[in-house]
Amino acid sequence: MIWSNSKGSIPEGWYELQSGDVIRPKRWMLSFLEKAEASGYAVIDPPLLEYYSHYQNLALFDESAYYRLFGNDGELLVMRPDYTLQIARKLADGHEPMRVAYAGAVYRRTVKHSGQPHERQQLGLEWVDGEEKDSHLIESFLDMTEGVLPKDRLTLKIGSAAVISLIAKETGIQERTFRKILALRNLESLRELAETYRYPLIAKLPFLIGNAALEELRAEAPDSLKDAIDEVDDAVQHLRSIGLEVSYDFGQTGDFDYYSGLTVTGSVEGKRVLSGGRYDSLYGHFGHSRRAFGMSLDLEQLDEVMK
Amino acid sequence: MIWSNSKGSIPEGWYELQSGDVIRPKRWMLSFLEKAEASGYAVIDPPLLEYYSHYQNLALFDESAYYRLFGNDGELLVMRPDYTLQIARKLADGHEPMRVAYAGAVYRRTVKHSGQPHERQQLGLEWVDGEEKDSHLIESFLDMTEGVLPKDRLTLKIGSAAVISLIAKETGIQERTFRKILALRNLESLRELAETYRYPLIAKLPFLIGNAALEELRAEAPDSLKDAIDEVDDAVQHLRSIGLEVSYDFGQTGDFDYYSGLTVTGSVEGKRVLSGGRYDSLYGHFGHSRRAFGMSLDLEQLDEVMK
Amino acid sequence: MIWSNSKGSIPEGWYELQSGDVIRPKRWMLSFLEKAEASGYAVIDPPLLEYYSHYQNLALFDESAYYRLFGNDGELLVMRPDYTLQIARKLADGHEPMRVAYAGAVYRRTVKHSGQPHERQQLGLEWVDGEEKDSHLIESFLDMTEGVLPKDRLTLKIGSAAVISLIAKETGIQERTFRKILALRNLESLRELAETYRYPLIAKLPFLIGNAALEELRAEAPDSLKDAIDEVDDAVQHLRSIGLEVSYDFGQTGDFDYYSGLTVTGSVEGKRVLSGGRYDSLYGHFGHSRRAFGMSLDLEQLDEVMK
Amino acid sequence: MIWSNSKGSIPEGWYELQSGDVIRPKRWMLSFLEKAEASGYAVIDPPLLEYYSHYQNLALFDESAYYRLFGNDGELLVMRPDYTLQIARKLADGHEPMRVAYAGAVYRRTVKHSGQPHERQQLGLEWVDGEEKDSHLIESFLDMTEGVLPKDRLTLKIGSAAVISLIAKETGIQERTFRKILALRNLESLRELAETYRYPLIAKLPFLIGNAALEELRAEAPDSLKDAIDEVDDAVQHLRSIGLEVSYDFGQTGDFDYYSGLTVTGSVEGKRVLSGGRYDSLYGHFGHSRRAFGMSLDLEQLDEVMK
Amino acid sequence: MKVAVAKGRIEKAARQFFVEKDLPVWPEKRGRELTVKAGDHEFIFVKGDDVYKYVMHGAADVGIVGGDILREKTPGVLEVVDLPFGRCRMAVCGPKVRRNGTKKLKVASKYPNIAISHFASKRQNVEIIALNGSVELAPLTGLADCIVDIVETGATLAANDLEEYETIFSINAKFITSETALAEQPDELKEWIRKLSQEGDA
Amino acid sequence: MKVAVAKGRIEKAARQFFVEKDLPVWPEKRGRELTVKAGDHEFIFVKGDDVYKYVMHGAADVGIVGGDILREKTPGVLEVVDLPFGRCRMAVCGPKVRRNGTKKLKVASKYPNIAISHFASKRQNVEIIALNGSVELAPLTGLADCIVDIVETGATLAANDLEEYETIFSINAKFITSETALAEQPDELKEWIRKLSQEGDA
Amino acid sequence: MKVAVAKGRIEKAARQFFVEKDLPVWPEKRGRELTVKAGDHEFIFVKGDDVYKYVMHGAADVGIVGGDILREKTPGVLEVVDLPFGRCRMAVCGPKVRRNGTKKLKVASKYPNIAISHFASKRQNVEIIALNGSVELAPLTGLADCIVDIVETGATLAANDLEEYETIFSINAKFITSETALAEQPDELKEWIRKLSQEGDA
Amino acid sequence: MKVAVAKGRIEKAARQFFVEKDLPVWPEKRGRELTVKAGDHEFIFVKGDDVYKYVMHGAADVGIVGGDILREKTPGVLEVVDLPFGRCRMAVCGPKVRRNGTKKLKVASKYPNIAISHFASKRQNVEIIALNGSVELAPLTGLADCIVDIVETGATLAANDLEEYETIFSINAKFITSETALAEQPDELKEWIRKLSQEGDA
Repeated sequence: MIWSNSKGSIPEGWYELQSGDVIRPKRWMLSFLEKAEASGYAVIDPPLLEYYSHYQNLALFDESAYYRLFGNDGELLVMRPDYTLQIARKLADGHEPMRVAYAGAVYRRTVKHSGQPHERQQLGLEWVDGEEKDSHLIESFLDMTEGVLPKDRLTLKIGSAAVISLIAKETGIQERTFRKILALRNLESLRELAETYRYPLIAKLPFLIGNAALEELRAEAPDSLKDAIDEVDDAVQHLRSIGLEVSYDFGQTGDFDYYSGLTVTGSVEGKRVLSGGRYDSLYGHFGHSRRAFGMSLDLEQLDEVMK
Repeated sequence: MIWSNSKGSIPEGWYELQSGDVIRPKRWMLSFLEKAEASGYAVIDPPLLEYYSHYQNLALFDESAYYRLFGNDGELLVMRPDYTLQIARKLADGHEPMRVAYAGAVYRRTVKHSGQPHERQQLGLEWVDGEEKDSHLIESFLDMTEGVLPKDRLTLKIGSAAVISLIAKETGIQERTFRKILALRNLESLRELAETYRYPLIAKLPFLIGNAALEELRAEAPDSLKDAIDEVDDAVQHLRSIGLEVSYDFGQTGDFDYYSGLTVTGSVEGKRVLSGGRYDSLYGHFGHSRRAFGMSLDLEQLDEVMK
Repeated sequence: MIWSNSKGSIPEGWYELQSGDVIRPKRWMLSFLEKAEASGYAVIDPPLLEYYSHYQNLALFDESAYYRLFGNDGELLVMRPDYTLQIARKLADGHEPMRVAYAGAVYRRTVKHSGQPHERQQLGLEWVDGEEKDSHLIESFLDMTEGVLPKDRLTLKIGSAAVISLIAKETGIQERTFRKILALRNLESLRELAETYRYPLIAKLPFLIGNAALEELRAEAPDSLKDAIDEVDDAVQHLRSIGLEVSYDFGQTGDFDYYSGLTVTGSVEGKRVLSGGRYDSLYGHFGHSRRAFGMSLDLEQLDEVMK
Repeated sequence: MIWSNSKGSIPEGWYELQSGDVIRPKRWMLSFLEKAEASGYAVIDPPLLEYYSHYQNLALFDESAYYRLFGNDGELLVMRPDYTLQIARKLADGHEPMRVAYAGAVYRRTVKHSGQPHERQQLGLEWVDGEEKDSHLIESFLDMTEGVLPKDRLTLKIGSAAVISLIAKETGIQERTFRKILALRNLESLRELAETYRYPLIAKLPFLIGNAALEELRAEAPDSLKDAIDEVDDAVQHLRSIGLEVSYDFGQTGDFDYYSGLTVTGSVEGKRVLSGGRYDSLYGHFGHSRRAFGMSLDLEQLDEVMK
Repeated sequence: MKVAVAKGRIEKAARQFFVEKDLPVWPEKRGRELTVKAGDHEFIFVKGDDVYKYVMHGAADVGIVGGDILREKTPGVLEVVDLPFGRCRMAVCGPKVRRNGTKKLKVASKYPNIAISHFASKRQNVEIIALNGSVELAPLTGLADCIVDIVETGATLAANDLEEYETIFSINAKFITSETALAEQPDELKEWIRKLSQEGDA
Repeated sequence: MKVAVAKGRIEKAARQFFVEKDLPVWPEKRGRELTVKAGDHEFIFVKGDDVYKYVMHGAADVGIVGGDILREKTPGVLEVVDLPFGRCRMAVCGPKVRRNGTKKLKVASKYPNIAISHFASKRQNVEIIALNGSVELAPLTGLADCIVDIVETGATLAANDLEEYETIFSINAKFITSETALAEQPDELKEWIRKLSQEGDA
Repeated sequence: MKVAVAKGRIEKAARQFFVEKDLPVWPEKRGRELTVKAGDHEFIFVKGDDVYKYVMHGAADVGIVGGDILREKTPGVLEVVDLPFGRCRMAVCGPKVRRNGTKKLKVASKYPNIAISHFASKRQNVEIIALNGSVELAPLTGLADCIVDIVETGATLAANDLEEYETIFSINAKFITSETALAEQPDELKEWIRKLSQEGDA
Repeated sequence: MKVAVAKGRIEKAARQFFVEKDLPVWPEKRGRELTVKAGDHEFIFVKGDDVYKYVMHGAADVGIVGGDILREKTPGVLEVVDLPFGRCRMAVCGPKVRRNGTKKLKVASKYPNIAISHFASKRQNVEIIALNGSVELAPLTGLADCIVDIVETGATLAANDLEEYETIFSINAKFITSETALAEQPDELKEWIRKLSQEGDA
């Protein structure tokens, strides 16, 4: 209950950066934004503060994670918790396909004394209503982040929120609950679900990981999942064909509940630096539905492996 | 009392920037920081949030201008209102001379419906406990901001918080009050002070502006002000010698009450883009006193004249 | 933007009460609570602060009216905006019929410089799942407030949220919207609705006021409204039979959207001191649905007419 | 970091009271206020919310104990932490002697999971600039609280902030620090002070408790403390003469740093229900200095012993 | 009945309409006095912005005021009758030669809430500068790029070389009252409302 | 030089004073146009409340405005010269028969900040009702117990059976400018200020 | 593989279970050292409360910890396998003679979040006193009216004249890991999980 | 008198000291029971972290507890006597080979408040990871760069190849009580304090 407010102190979870630690991410961001703009992406910098009412019913984070404050008229504001949401808010009314680039920081309160920062630097791309295949968007992302993200040290894992979603629909399990359990990869609970709903695949899902996973899944999956599985297969084939190290993870749910199709995570030496996926349902929350795919880079994590 | 929280809205005073408006300031900041680091400045990025208790008794801004919020333990935090304060907090314990560069945004609430932004991009330098003359520091600042700030379109005005301070001391007028009245350049009040304290110079001070101002001041000033006036003279001579357009403004108080010596403002086409000065008293508030001089560039204003 | 924080000042909308103004409402509250307890009511004092998340989607007040603050873990709290909500939160899980009495203050921000207080003293009763008729509950309320509210100077107006609700259902007009328009008693908009939905009664509803209103309504209403109208008729008959001055107001929507049956307002010399009604739908928001009827007295208003 | 916001939950440290627990304190308050008003006390009910700026530099509580929130213009407000402060704010400009009575709740955040309530019911009296002796004021307080506080079960302890203050002045120890150490009654630190400042009495002070304490103190105290000691002696004599159980406690510092003379605490069966004292220095903070003496009853504690 | 009337344009049209509808009126040339008695009735002439405040606080029973003000302030009074005068529209207006492609559009207005809400719905970045009058000067003097204001005939715009970019909504005068007034004199109020809202004559 | 002038009372007195001081002026009968050119100078006629906004945003270089508005809004412009006209005082006024002993005094005002600050300094409970004009009506109609307003001759008060309870401070018109204007045309500004502040002629 | 193991009760049962499942183990008598190497594997023995922190920060790849702690802290690690040991239940316990009808029930617990959430769901007023150990003392010494704690055999309760009032949920040990570990050594992890979750042998 | 005693190290030293000072004690081998009666006195053996809670809530009259805990928690109990045992120091410790020049120093500790406050006073960026035990493991396993912990003999450090970087402050056991206890039994308490604080024997 007592905090340190001696003359020199800084709130917990915040830092005073110096020299290279300041300049390096700024260089990455600028290089990325310049390349993206030159390639036809709209560079957008949404405001640091937003109306919290836009986000309060999305339940993407635990309520305690938001940095909330009050505006001039007592309205509840929130420090940018995430870029994807802001861009969806902005573009939800639009009708033209859009390709957007952004770079900056997001803010989330972390558990006290847990040693986790409250500010995280990111850069990312979003594609709205385009025609391109997801695997080509992933490729584009790697092109735009050349010089920032070392492709040769990167391992990608591809999963499918569509598979998860379809299973939920077929069984009647509430999707949000299913994702929560799957996110913990808890075998016991998933076995129980598998039995209750007589859908044995559920119990295997959390560990359908690695190169053999695709065949395992194909062997067990009903026809209804075929398209979603093929989509993953195609994406992986394409990404391998351009020389990337890629494998499967059908247990990955993605960071957000709003993913609805292919999901992708990428790590360098075990540190997860990249995440993204297709989220065709989010835009409906802000206006009318639009197809969307987004990917972002965590510069904090990247910095750790690049040093 | 009613605010607009329709799906697409943004809090008043905040903006969604695009393309060049995003990239241009980022380029300026990076170029400046890289140059400064190469020239031996310590590049520092202080945290976005600070304990408000550090600042609450400094009374630099109206209380309503601070963006305040609560920390994990209910402690009052403030979004960075100013870089100079943060750097003073950080360096107040030190003993080595320091030269510091920073670049980023500061946050202040502005009056509702007044058309003024809540976020302002800045870059700046601070010199602590160095030996260099103020005029050389101003020159250094212009060197470090080459390519950002167009020297040939810049007009500098030099004033002296020391003169103001000495007059306050000699007359016994409370310094903070004197500055406040002077900042409004209100002739009536200053005439009254001049009469009450039998110090006719006070009534002239607000409009001792322009090239003739130095001689006017010299003619009227008591000996006690001589050193402070000479200091301004020297600085102006030096700055003119390196080809800058410079004049006097003995009525300028500087943005902050903590200025204690030479003050400098710079404008391009009437827009004030640059301000700074010597503030030897601020550090005492955070620890022990140190000599300090700082200057900063307002990228918002600069952007307006450069477009 | 500038506020007065001179040594002696108090936030706008707040007051420093003295002598009788302090004691009088305390006497009323105590007398009421003692009588209620003696008559078998459960006296409840819910906490001053509540989780805002309980109320945020009820949309009972404009968001700017809530006095919100943060709890120990950053969770959003609200100063009691209303007693009925708190009691519903508490009792929503129960199964036994309950009769509850409360007395204290509610807090709502009002528009700046509008001359309206932020704190209001109230006392009230709530009946949950009982068998008694609404008119008998109104009678009970007047018994419990004897010595506080002068029955002989009171004029009651009875309306029916059920009528409003049924019309909405029959026509397919969204109920919340219908209530909002009706609450403004705007003839033009209601005429438009009446035409669009071919339901002429809608245009008359806002001014079905006074003793003749019942017959007017009966003449025009479809059979589907008969029960709701009879209920109002019965209630008025009963209340008149015990000597009260009562009339009709079918245009009154009640202060809250959650009213679902009979509504009642009471005034003394034009000041509305009493309001209440049946709200069978509110409890569902907090747990399972329960029948409920509540009434409350505004001690601020009452004090004005009693002095 | 995760809190319980299930439908029925209440913020920690807050309670839902019922029947007698609601009515009993209301009865005590009303009875006290009516008696006080009849006896010529001004009954005052200050606002629940105050400008925090009035209190921020008083440092009476740890900053984390204040329930702070924002007003309509972003100004920092605080839920009433204490009545004495509010009454001092109100009366600091006055010149007439005043006798004031109040009753209501004060709000302070307590340490999480420490089982302590955030709201406490109180009633109290303040005397400003009167002529009466402190011991007679204590007697008056017991008269006004007759029927609430059982005099025959009460044990009073009398101390002297004047003694503490005089020792600080004589030795040159910073008074605030001295009080803090004394409040912990830490023998080691006090012995160190006693040695450093060659003032052996300091080491005895924390345990100059009980009936023999007065003589012990007299034996060791320098003449400069005589008046302060006599004042305590007189007060105790008077209170004993009217049949009260009273003893000495020269180690008690009182709850607040602003006490400047006689201090009094009272307990029933070990529970401290009463506290108060003379605080002639507080009013200066809000305007001009005035003599003042105040006492209050903690209804929470009283309720525990009366049940 | 105490009637608060918005001075100026609305007042004139209201008088004529009241005459038509056979409702009590004030003298055609009312001089400088701000309150006029007419039989049992009293007319109070105040600024448009203040009409609803008199009604809200019970200092007037009913009021006649432009819908623009009710829309800007949403005070929660009863907006019972839409009157067939005071007709105009809320619009975005600006110089015929539009200033193009800027970071933030500067908008001056007497209606900041309406302006904010309009541009928010279009997801456009704007700086709002609230003014109290002569808003049409703002674009001419460079204070703003465009304005949000009421447009009646368009003559003022034309006189200042401005044009209407976009209509936001249309406006007319409104007859307002309060629940209190309705409780105190329901019958008289109903009679007034009946006369005011008769469609035949309008 | 672009000069923003508060329309009405201040405008008239200012013209006469400018003539005396040999400063550029606008035609005596300026018609309905809101901007007038006079040589190199341009005069912009706006509401008193808006003058400082034009100066603050650089749409005018200097302004002439009542001190009451600067005191209410504290906008931070340079208040360089106190002008010897526009003289009046801020005062608490009310009915000759005062309403006594109430819980909360109701105060109507066009100057809510000044009113709040005044009563706060007296530690008095007040309800502030902000109005936009004709404040003297408030006590007559029961909207408020008293008002805080500017009083010039007292004629308006007398006409409404009101009296001045207490003077808060006195007021005159002010010549304002901005740091930007001072940076751009220091010499011309200094010349104007010299003329305006010459004590001899005033 | 780096394995963080909760010291004490869980550690013992885990060793035996690992032996059964043919997984690498640490020596039966491990002495006082807190880390033990076994082939390529390293075991780290820490307080139950800390196990998830080692896993979360990547200082361990996997962990074995009681479900009570995961439920109290909800740290977001992967709770992959429910282990058939460390079985107990979270319960409300107290003196056989219950203290009746008080304003606020005082509850002592090492699990304040669980306790708050439990009583909130019952809409009961409680004062939570967080303790770090020997919670069963709280009711005996008058510190609390009852406790929320884990109950295994009930022996401790019996020894202290306490009884179980109500079971909140049942608990077992869990095998946890992180997404990072899963990314780095998926095959080995999958093999461990396979062995640990084989139902046949349990 | 009810006495709360911190189990373990403190308990042993306290017993011996009480014997010396001729104060009542508990049996040398107290078995597993957590409360022991000795004449009129009762001893309650609880975790160090909990001692002050028993005293604060009145479940014990006095307590014996390490100063480290009081410093971390600042609970506001009366810290009446500094006892001549339980001596150790709070220190920053870490691997002999220090990890150099990183953005943020990772610090593990059972005393997060002390750690934060220490590094704040040095204006150093740190990430605090709160642990519940075996803190010395943190640097060995890579969970943290260094630790803030109590150091008694230094043996644990040595055993883990750690060294003390910096002493923060020194610590001893404390005899604590509450104002309530002081009000209820001042004489007995004063007698205990007298005995405990006699300097002669220590």
